[in-house]
Amino acid sequence: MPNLLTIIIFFPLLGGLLISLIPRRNESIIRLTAVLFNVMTLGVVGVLCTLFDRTSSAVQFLESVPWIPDIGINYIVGVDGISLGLVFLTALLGLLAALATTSITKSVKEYFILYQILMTGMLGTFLALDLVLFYIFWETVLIPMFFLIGIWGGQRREYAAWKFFFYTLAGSFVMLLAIIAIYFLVTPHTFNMLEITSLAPHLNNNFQCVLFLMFFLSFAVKIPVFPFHTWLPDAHVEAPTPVSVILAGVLLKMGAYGLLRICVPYFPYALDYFAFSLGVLGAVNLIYGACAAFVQTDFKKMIAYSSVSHMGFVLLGVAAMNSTGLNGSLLEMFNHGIITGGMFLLVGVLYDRAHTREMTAFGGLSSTMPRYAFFLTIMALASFGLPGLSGFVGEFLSIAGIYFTFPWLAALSSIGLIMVVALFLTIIRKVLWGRPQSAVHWPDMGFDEMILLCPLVLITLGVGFYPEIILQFQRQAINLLVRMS
Amino acid sequence: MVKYVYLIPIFPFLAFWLNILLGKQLGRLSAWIAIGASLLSTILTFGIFFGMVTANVHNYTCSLGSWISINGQTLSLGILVDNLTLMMLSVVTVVGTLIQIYSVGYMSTDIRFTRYFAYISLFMASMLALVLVDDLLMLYIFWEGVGLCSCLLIAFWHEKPAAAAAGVKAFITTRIGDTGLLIGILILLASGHSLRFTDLGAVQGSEVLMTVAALLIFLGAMGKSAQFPLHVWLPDAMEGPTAISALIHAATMVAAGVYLVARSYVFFIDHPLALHTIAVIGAISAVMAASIACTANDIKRILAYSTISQLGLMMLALGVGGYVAGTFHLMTHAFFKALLFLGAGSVIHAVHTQDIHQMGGLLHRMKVTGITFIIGALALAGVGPLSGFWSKDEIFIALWQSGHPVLFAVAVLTSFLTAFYMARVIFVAFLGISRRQQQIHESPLVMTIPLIILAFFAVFLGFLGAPWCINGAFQHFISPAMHEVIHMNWGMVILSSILSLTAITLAYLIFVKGFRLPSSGEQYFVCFYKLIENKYYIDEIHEKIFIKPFHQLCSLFKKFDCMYIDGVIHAVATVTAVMASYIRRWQTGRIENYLFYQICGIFILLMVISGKLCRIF
Amino acid sequence: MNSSISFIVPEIILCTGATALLIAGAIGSRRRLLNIIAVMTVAISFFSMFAVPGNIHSVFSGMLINDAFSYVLRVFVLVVAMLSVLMSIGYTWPQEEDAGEYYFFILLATVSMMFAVSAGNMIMIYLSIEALSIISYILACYFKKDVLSTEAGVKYFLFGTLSTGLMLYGISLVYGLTGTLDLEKILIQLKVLEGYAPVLGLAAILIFAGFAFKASIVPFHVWVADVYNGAPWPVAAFFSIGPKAVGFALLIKVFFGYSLFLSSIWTGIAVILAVATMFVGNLSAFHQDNVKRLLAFSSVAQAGYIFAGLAMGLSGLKAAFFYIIIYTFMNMGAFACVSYLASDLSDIKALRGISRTSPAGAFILSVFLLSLAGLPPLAGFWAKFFILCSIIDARHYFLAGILVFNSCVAFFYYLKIVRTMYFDEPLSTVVSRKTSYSTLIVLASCCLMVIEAGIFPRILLDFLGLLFH
Amino acid sequence: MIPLEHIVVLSVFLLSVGIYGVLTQRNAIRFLISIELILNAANINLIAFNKYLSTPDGLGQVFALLVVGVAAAASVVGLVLIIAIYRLKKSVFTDDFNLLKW
Repeated sequence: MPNLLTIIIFFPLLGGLLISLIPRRNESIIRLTAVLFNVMTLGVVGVLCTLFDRTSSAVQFLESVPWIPDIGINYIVGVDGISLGLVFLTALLGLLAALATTSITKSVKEYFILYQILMTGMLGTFLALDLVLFYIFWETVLIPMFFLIGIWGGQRREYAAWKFFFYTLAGSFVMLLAIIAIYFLVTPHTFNMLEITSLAPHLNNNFQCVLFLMFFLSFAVKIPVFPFHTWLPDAHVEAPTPVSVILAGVLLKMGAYGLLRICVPYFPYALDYFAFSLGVLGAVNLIYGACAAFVQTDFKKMIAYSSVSHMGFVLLGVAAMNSTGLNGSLLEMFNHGIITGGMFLLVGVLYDRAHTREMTAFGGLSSTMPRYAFFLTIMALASFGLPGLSGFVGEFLSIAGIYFTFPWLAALSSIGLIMVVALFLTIIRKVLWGRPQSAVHWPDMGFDEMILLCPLVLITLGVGFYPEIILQFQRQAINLLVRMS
Repeated sequence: MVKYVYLIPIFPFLAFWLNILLGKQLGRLSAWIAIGASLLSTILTFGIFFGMVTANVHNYTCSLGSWISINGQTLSLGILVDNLTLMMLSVVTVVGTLIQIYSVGYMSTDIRFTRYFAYISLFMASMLALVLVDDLLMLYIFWEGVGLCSCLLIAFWHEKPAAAAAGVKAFITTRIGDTGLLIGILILLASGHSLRFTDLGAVQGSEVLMTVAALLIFLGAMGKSAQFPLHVWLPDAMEGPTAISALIHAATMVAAGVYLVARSYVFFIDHPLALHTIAVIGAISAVMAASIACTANDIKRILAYSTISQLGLMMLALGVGGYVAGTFHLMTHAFFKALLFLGAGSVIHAVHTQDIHQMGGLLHRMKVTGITFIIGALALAGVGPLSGFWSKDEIFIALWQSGHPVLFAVAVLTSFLTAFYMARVIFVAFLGISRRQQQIHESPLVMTIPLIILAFFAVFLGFLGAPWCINGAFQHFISPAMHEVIHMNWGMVILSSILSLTAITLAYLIFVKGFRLPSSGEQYFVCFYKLIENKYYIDEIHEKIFIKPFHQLCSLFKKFDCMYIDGVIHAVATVTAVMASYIRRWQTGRIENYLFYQICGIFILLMVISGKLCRIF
Repeated sequence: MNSSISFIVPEIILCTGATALLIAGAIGSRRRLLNIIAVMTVAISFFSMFAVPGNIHSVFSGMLINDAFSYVLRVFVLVVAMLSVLMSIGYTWPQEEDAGEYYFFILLATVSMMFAVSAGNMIMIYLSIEALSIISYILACYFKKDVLSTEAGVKYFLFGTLSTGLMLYGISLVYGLTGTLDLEKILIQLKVLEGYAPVLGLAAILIFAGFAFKASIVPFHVWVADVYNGAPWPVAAFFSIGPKAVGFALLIKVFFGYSLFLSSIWTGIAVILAVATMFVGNLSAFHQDNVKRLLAFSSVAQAGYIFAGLAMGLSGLKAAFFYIIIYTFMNMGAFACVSYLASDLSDIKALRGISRTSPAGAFILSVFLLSLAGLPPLAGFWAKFFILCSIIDARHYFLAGILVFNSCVAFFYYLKIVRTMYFDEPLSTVVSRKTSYSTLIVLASCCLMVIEAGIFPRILLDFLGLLFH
Repeated sequence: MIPLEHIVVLSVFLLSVGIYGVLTQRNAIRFLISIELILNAANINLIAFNKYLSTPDGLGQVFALLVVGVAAAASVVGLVLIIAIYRLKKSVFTDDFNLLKW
C-alpha cells in the first residue's frame, strides 16, 4: 500500500464526513460509524507496524507531493521509530475513547464529527514531515478540542476551554514564527523537516538558541512544562471522559514529540546549552506536579496534575541527550498515554456512578467494586513506576539517562519518585480503602467498561515485563537522533 | 534439576493470577491453590538443595534472556543459585508454606479470603524471584514487588483507617530506601560496571563514588530491613493480619535487606566506611528497638520492635565482617520469629486483644500455643541450646573478634534487653492469672500444626551451626571458601547464658514479684522511661521534618498555581480587556472627534516624514 | 479612440444596466425583475471583460491604464459587485424601498471602483474616489426613515468629504511640483525633486490619507464602525470589501507602482500605521456585542494585516494581494451569514444556540470566522502566513510578534461569536428564515473559496504569480 | 504679475481656515462651507500652478472645473443628508449625531 500514511491520516476525516451525512436522530448508527472508522484506522496502523522495518533508522513510507511549490511547502508524510509508537497510541486511544462515549448524550453527531477531525489532526501531527504541514495539523487539533471541552464538558467547561485554547494558541503562534524564521535562515530555503535536520545544525549559535526557545515555548505549553501547565488541570477536569483520555493520552505527547522531532535534532548547540535548564524544568515538573496533585480534592485533578509530574520524566530524558534518556523519554510518552488514558477512563467510570469527583465521596470501593479496584490498582501502580509494569521502564531509563549526564539532577528527581508514590498510594487509600462513604452501592464495572481497560492493562503488563516490545521499534531512530545531537 | 530453578517463583505467580482473576469462583479452594503452589516450590527447592549439596556444586548461573539495554550494557534476567540462595529459598518456602497453612485457619472468617491468598502468592513469587536473580536491577524489580505486597497486605483490613495509613506509610518509607538503592544502581551503571552480584567484587572506580554507591545500596536495605531511622513503618505494619506480620515483617521480606547486604558482601568488603556505617546503624537499631520493646504493651509491637532489634544485630554482625554470623542469625530468626508471631496471632485470635496486660494465664487455656510461644521466646532470648542461642553466639564471637568493644557492648546490652522483654511477655501474658472472664479456646489444628513444626525448627535448627554438632555444617555451607575447623567458644557460651538468665530473673522479679526501683532512682528513671515509651519521638521528628514540610510545600504549590501562574495569565487577559475597553472609548460617536483624529493623524505622519520620528525605526 | 471605447465596454454595460434599473424601478417594476436585471448586468459586464483588448497600454490619453494589475482588479471588483448584488437579493429588506434605485447605486459604485483601479491619472483617481464616496454616502443612509442609517450617512459624508478634499489639495500640490497629473510622468518628474521633499511629503500624506480612508487604516478608520453599523447589511458588506479593496489597490498603485513616497520612510510609516491599525481594530472589537460593529472593527484589523504586508516590499505585496482576495470572500461570507442567521439583528444574542436550529449555517459562519481569525487549514491562515513570511523575510521580527499577538486577540472575539452559536442555549422564539437561492450561492461560493484556497492555495498563488511576474 | 508664492499662501490660508472650520464648527452647514473652502484652496492651487508652469496645457484649469462640478454634487448630497437627519432629529448640530458609538 503506497499511500498507507495518507490513508491513516485522512481516514478519520472521511469518517467525519460520512457522519455528517447521517441524520442526527440515528444516534446509534453515528456511534457505530465512528467506532468502525476508528477500528479500521487502528487496523491500518497495525498493518503499518507489521510492515515497519525496525532495523532501519530511516523515515519510512515516505510520501512527498508538492503542495505550494512557490515557497517550497510540500505534503510530506513519513513514519520512523519516533512517531510509530505514538501513532499506534493515538489510534488505540482513539478507538477506546470512541467506545467510551456512553456519557455523551448531547449533540452526538457534532461530537463525533469534531472527534474525527481531532483524530486526523493528531495523526497528522505525528506523521507530517513538513514544518508547515506539521503546524497545520497541530492547529487543527485546537478547535475540535475547544468545542469538545466547551460543549460537552463539566461545570466550568467554558473557562477551561478558553484557557486551553489561548494557552495553546499563544504557544503555537510562537512556533509559527519560529517555523517561518527557520525557513528563511536555512539555505536553501525549505520547510522539509528532513532537509532541515541536516541544514539547521549549521545555523549560528544565537539563532539556534532563539529558535530553540521559540519551539520549546510552544511545546512547553502542550507538554506542559512548569510554569505553562495551568491549563491542563482545568481542561482535563472539565473535559468529558473520552476527551480527557485523548487530551492526556495523545495531546500532551504532541508537545513532547515536537521536542524530539524538532528541538533535539535541529539545534544541537542550543540543546547542549539549555540541557541543564531543561533537566531542571523536568525535575521541577516532576516534583511540582506530584506535590500539587497531592493536595487536590478532585480525583480527576489529581490525575491531571500527576500527568504534569510524569511529563517531567519525558523532559528529563530529553535533557539527558543520550540514548538511554531519549529512549526512556519516548517510552515514557507511550506509557503515560496508556496509563493515564486508563486512569481517566477509571475516573470516568466512577463519575458516571457518583456524579462527583470529590475524593471525599469515595472510599472503600475495594470491597464494593473489586473489579474496579483491580484496574485502578494496576493503573496506579504503573503510574508510580512499580517495576514489572510499564511505567517503571520509562521512568528508570529517563532517570538513568539524566544520571549519566547530570547526576545531581537525578538525585533531585528521585525525591519526585518518592512523592509520586505517595500521591498514588494516597489515591488508592482514599478511593479504594477505608469504609464505603456512600450508603448507595454503585454497581461494579460492567463488561463494556472492562473491555476498554483490558488492552491498556495488557499493554502495561506486557511492556513492563518485556519493554523490547516497544523499544525495538524506536531504538534505531533514537540512535540516529543521538548521533545527530 | 537445578535448571528448573526458575519454576520456583513461577508456581506462586500462577497461583496469584488464578486467585486474583477467578477469586469468586474458587472460594476456599484458593487457599489450597496457593499452598499447593508454595508446596511445589518447597519440594523443588529441596530437590535442588540436595541435588547441589550431593553433587558438591556451589554455584549455578543461567540467563533467561535479555531485558533491556542501557548505556551499552545489556541487562538480562539471570539466575544465580549459590548456597546463600539455597538457604534463603529454603527459609522462604518452608516458612511461607507453613504460614499459609496457618492462614487457612487464621483468615477463615475473612470476607476477602481469596484475595488474601492471591496477595500472599504474589508475595511468595516476588520474594523467591528476589532471592534468585543475579543482578542488582532485577533484584530491585522484585524488591519493589515484595514492597507492594507488603503494603497491600498491611492494609488488608483497609476498613481500619490505621491499617490503610500503615500500608501507605510502609510503602513510602521503604520507597525512600529503594530510591537510594536505585541511585546506587545508577552509579554502578554509569561507571560502566556490571550489576551482577558475582562481578561486584571486581568493581573499580573512585573510592568516594563507590562508597557512596555502597551506602545508597545499604539505604535500600535499611528501608526494607527497618533500620534506624527508616524503621518507623514496621511497628505500624502490625495493623496487618498477624500471619502477614509473621511471614513478611518477621521472617522473609524484612530479612531481604540483610540478604541484600550479604549478597553484595564482596562489594561492601571493599569499602570499609560503608561497612562501618552498616555496623553503626545496625547497633543503633538493635539497642533502640530493644529498649522500646521493653516498654511496649501491644504484643505484636513488642515482636515488631524485637524484629528491628534482631535485624539490627544481623546488620551489626555483617558490618563487622561476621558474614556467617549474620546469615546464620537471619535463618534462625526467621523461624523463631515466625513462630512467635504465629503464636501471638493464635492468642489474638482467641482473646481479641493485643494488649499483654489484658491477657494472662494463657498457658493453661492454650497449651500448644503457649508452649510453642515459650519455646520461641526462649530461642529469641538466647537460652541454650535453642537455635537463637547458637546464632547469637556467632554474632558475639564475630564482634569480639572484630575488636570493637563498643559494638560488642551494644550487642550484649541488646541481648540482655531481648531476654528481658521476652520474659516480660511470657510472665505477663502466658503465666500468672487470667484477667479475662470469657472462654478462651485453643486454636484449630490447622493453626497449631504449623506452630509445632516451627517450634521444632526453633529448637533444633541452631545445631546446624553449633560447633560441636556436625562440625559447623552451616558455616561451611554458607561460606564454602572457609576450611578451618570451628571451635566452641566457651567464654561466649557462658556469658550469653548468664546474660539471658539474669534478664529473665530480673523480669521475674519485676513482673511477677512486683519489685520496684528505690524511689530516689525513680525520678530519673521516669524521664528515661517516657522517652522510650514514646519511641524516642522518632515518629514525631519524622512528622516535623518531612511530612509537615511536604504538606506545606504541596499547599504552597497549589496556591502558587492558583494565585501566581493563573494570576499572571488572568492579568494578561485583564490588561488586554482593560486596554480594549479603553481603546473602544475612542470611538466616541462624535464626528468632531473623528475629524480631529484624522487631522491629528495627518499631522503626526507629517512629523514622521520630516524625519523626526522615523529615526526610531 | 475605438480601442478606448472597447476598453470601457464593461463599464458601459454597467452604466446602461444601472440606468435601466433606475427607470424600471421608477416605473414600479417588480422586485424580481429588478433582481434579474441587476444580476444579468453584472454577469454580462463580467463576461465582456474577456473582450477587453490586451494589446493596448493606455486609453483616453493615459487616463486609464490597461495592465495586468488593473485588469485583475476590475474583474475582482465585478466579482465583489456580483456578490453584493446576490447578497442584496437574498437579504430580507425591513422596509419597502426602491430596489431599482439601490441597484443603480451599487452598479454605479462598481463602475467608479473599476475606474479607480484602472486610473492612470490623478484626475481620474480623484473623480472615481469622489464618485464612489458620494454613492457610498447615499447607500449608507439608504433607510431614509431610520435614524441610525441616516446618522451613518451623515457621518460618512462629513468624514469622507474632508478626506477627499484634503486629498485634492495634495493632488494640487503634486501638480504644482511636477506640472503633470499623469502617474507615469509624475514618476519621471519625482526623480528630480529631491529639494522639494517636505512639500512632496505633505502632498503624499494628504493623498495617502485619502486612500487610507477608503482602506480604513488607523487613524482614518473611525467612520468604519459607525457606518457599517448604521448601513443595511448588504451595504455594510459591500463597504467592507469593495471600497476597501479599491483603497488598497490605489495605495499599491500610487505608493508602490509610482513610489510617491520615498521608499525608506515609507516602510517606517507603514509599519507604525499597520501596528496601530491592528491594535485599534482588534482591541475595539474585543468587547463588542454588536456583531456588525465587531465585524467592522475586525475588518479594520484585517486592513492592518494587509498593510503590514504592504510595508514589506515586493514579496509582501503579493502576500497582501492574496490577503485582499481571501479577505473579500471570508468577510463577505461572514456578513452574509450573520445577516442571514441573525435575521437582520446585529446583537450577538440573536445568534444564541443557532447551531441547534441551523447547524449548517452555524458551521459555515464558523468557517468564515475561523478563517478570518487565521486558523489552518482555512484560506485565512495562508493569507496571514504569507504576510508573516514577508515580514520575517524583511526581518521585522517585532512586527511579526505584534501581528501574532493581535491574531490571538482576534481569536478571542471571533470565537466569542462561535461560542455563542454553539455553547449557549437557543432563544425560545423559533425564527423562520427565508432562504433564497442567492444567499445560498453567496454563502456556498464564499465557503468553497475559503476552503478551497485553504487546501489548495497554490491555484490562487499561481494566478497572482502571473500578475507579479 | 502676482508672484506664485502669494497665491500659494492664499491657498494655504484658505486650507487652514477650512480645517479650522471643520474642527471647530458643530453646525453641519458650516461644516459644508468649510469643506468648500478646502476644495477651493485646492482649486486655486490648480489654476495658479497651471498658469505659472513652464508648459501650460490647461490641465489644471480643466481639473479645477471638474472639481467645481463634483463639489457641487457632493454638496447636494450632503445637504440632502443633512435635511434627512434634520427631519429625524430636528437638529443640524453634529453633537446630536451620537447614537452610533463604541
